Amino acid sequence: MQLDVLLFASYADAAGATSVRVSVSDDARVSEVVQAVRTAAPAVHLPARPLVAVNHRYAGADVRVTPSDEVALIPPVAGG
Amino acid sequence: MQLDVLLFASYADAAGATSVRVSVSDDARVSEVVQAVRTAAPAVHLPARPLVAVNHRYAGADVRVTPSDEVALIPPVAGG
Amino acid sequence: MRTGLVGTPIDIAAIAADVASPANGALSLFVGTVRDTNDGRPVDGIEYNAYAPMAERELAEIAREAAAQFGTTHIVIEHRTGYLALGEASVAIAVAHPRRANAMDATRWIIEALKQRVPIWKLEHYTDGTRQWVEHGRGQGAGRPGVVRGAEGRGSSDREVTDA
Amino acid sequence: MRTGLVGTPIDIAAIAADVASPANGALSLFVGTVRDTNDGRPVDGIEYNAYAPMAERELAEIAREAAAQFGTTHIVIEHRTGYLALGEASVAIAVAHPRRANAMDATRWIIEALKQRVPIWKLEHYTDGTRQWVEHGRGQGAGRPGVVRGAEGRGSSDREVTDA
Repeated sequence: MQLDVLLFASYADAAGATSVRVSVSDDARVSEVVQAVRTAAPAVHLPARPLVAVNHRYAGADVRVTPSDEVALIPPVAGG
Repeated sequence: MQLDVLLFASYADAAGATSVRVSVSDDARVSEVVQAVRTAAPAVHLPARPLVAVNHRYAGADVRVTPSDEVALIPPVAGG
Repeated sequence: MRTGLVGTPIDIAAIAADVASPANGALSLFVGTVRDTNDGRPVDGIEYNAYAPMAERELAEIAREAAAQFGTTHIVIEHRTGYLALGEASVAIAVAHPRRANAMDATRWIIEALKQRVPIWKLEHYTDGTRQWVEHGRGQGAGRPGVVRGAEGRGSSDREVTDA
Repeated sequence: MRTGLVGTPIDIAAIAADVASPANGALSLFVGTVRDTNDGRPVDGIEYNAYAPMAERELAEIAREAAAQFGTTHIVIEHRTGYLALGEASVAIAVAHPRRANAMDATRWIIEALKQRVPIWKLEHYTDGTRQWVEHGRGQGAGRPGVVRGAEGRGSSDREVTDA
């Protein structure tokens, strides 16, 4: 399946885009999506275990994603 | 010497006055003033060791007072 | 720093503005307000009485001590006197600091010190027409009057029988 | 409870009024504002970016958790987005509670949780015309990106490199 993974802040600046399209297996887990983003957008220097949100919730590396899910890579937050 | 000791809140209500005049020795300490108030205003039920202020500062039982000092008995405070 | 007794309603926004500065990233405020019940008795309002010159002196001294301890002079403390209706602010404390932990610690330290040391008393007016002088930290009729509690209230979770 | 992102200046008095009630004697507020320096670099202003739907969800969730933990639903959290000038409020938290310790503890818990979890980022604009994304708790260029720090920030005295 294809997924548009959302990028924000420093990740978006590095990629020059607010999302990146990746191809992953139909039963992909978050970890596979992250790996695919590393390949598709090498300019984004992701940490070893980047924070990922699926449908607006933080999701662990083992969570499965579907084509209808909204997946986002979350740079270190700095609110407040 | 004679002193007018200031009373507040529940002490003033009990005494029916905002001060009480007492006679104490010329080199009186706070403790003697307190004892004199107990005698002069028995309706004021002072605790064993009431808080006393001399010239707007809390003063221990051994502090000496002079006729020009402002002496006050401080009921348990309840600000805030 | 600015501290004092006030006879008119406390303006929270004005107090916040007084301590704010671009050098500080954190602003902490505490406001005490008149509660509608005390120990289950319906309250109509509270009359705040102060030994004014001493209360002013203690408020200023508390601000000085907080400034030394927490490292900021951006401190305002206002305490209202007179008759207050339900919900009205009786006390407001504002502290600004570059670091949020210090701003919040200072605010808490100040309200605890104020409740321990500042000679202010409150006469609660109940809806049944009766009145009673309130003593902090005591159930009605209980307690040991005249004893100033431990000097450091920071971090305590004492239950308040009255307003806060 | 009311939480959310806002695009216009935060009104502290309005937020305080929103949580106030005669049932509560204590009102605690925390306001984060834009500082004029960061790590010694003069700052002109800060642009706040949010992953809006997730940030709104996290803010609401933090308020729910605080309500359960501290026993009050009188909670407001507002976070500003867009470009903020020096001294402007970026975040405001207000909690009202019958007991002051709970009001202050809840306020502190909320700001710590917000800084750890809510997907908001800030782009600092320096007076020399440069810009940089800020990461909390890190010196510039240092640190371990992407690691959410310990879940409980209460009582910590972490040094903030940026606003609070």
